[in-house]
Amino acid sequence: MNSFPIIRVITKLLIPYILLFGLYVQFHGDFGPGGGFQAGVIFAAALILYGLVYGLPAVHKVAPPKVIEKLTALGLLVYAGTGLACMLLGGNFLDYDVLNHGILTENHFLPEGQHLGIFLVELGVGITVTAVMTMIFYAFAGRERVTS
Amino acid sequence: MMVLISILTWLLLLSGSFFAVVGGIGIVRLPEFFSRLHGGGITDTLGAGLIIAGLLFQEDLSLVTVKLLMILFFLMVTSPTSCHALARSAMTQGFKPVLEVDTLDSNKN
Amino acid sequence: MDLLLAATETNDLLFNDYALVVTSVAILVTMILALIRAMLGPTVFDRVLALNMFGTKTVLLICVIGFLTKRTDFLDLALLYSLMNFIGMVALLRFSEYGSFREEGAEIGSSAKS
Amino acid sequence: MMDFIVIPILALLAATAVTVARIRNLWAAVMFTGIYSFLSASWMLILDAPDVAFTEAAVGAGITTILMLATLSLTPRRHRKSSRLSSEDFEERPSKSPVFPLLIVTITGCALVYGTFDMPHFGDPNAPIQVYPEPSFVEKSQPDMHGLPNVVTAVLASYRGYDTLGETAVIFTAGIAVLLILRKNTDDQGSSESQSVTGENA
Repeated sequence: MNSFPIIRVITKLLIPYILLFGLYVQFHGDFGPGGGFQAGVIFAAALILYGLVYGLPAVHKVAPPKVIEKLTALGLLVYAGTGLACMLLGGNFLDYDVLNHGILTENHFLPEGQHLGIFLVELGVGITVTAVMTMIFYAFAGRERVTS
Repeated sequence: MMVLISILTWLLLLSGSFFAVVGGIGIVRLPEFFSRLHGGGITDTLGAGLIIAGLLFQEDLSLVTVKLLMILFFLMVTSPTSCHALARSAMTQGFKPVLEVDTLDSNKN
Repeated sequence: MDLLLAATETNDLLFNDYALVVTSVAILVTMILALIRAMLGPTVFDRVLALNMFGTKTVLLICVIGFLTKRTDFLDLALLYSLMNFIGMVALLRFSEYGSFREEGAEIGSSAKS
Repeated sequence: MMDFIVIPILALLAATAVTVARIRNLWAAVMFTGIYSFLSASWMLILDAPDVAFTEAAVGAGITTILMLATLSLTPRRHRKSSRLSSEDFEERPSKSPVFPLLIVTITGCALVYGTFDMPHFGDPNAPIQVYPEPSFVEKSQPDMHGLPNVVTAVLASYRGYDTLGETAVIFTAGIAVLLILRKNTDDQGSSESQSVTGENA
């Protein structure tokens, strides 16, 4: 989009707000509408907007494809790891009540077990969705038209 | 005070609705693309701005006000950008504004 | 003046809600008009203009519905809509301009950075 | 009270759906699917499901439009000029007779409608969904979650944690599948920098 200087400037202006809004949706999802899935899509949308306006090499510098590929697995591992941590602490798989931290929870350094578990799980979902959406965009945008 | 706020709300909302509908009629009735941009511009900035300003008076100062101002900011930034980019893209792809009235008739869809 | 004040205070909500109802009807009419242009629209630019206008009107409609039903957490959604509207517009424009997502490096103006 | 909003939105949804089905210009069809997701998200909002509307707005209006455009840009176009600048809508109908597909669609629809006869009636108090969790999730959620107000998040992430884990795994698998199908061969992968410098011609 080199022939659209105004779009380039406005995109530069908007992307921080989109990322901030994504964070808001991610971490406010327990209280209002939203959650990990929506936040992941918003993050991916910000990256895709950057890629659309500034070209694929620029966005590859921000989010290298190799890192993105690893993040897809990392999100799922965070989710499953939360469940595993619950098992190690003596509860059932994904039974967040055992995540209570005694003193830390009572003094409000950490939220309640259920709250903490939901937070971690949503984080995992958010990471996976961001990475998968961005990766699909890379896969589409990196190819050339089939000429017939 | 309540009466004042009520009157202000009505005034802003009604004028916003008026401009929105006028822009909508313009986008359908105007003869060619570059004149239709006028209609789009009116609804997207003036109509939207007035309606959101009217909504601002409905609520006390709170998070809602901040969110409404954010929406107003985004609309005010993105809509003129879209209009400009559309016009520019149309120009670079070979569309020129139709200036003569008689050529307009033959160009009608 | 006192009479007017009393009259508005007793049914103030109802009174202001009528303004919201009128506004939402006006927005719906504008949406219908924009959809008509998107269906007719001889060029792609007419369609994109109509889509952009449609998105803005949806944002406004959600705001008004949120105030009408007294659920102001709908405003998050309106915020998201205005952002997505812009992103969709950029994608459509990019596609109609270059025809592909890959041709950035091959474009003529790539050296003239803004 | 909301009828004056509900009826126009449903009418607009129907009009958009018919247009998407009838229009021949793929580019415009993608655009109309964007309009459709805007409308359906407003409709879900009126049905008091802001979480679903959030997802619909983010995925349907934003990402899906971009991905469909990307797909469109990868497929060969026979009418390159016409699809760019002028519309040939409502032309070039397929020449085959529509009777056979119509018959199949009708039979499938009848079978599906027949299937719904086994479902509990709308709002039936004895339906399984009404009776299964004895105090329902809505009542249980507030004390269980120590005051998290969003029941949808509580159900998704805590009560139905397994389901959401499965869904995340499905997203992961879908991403891997897309990558396997669309990624370039191994010999020119990992050299995206050199490609962008040379500006490979399409």
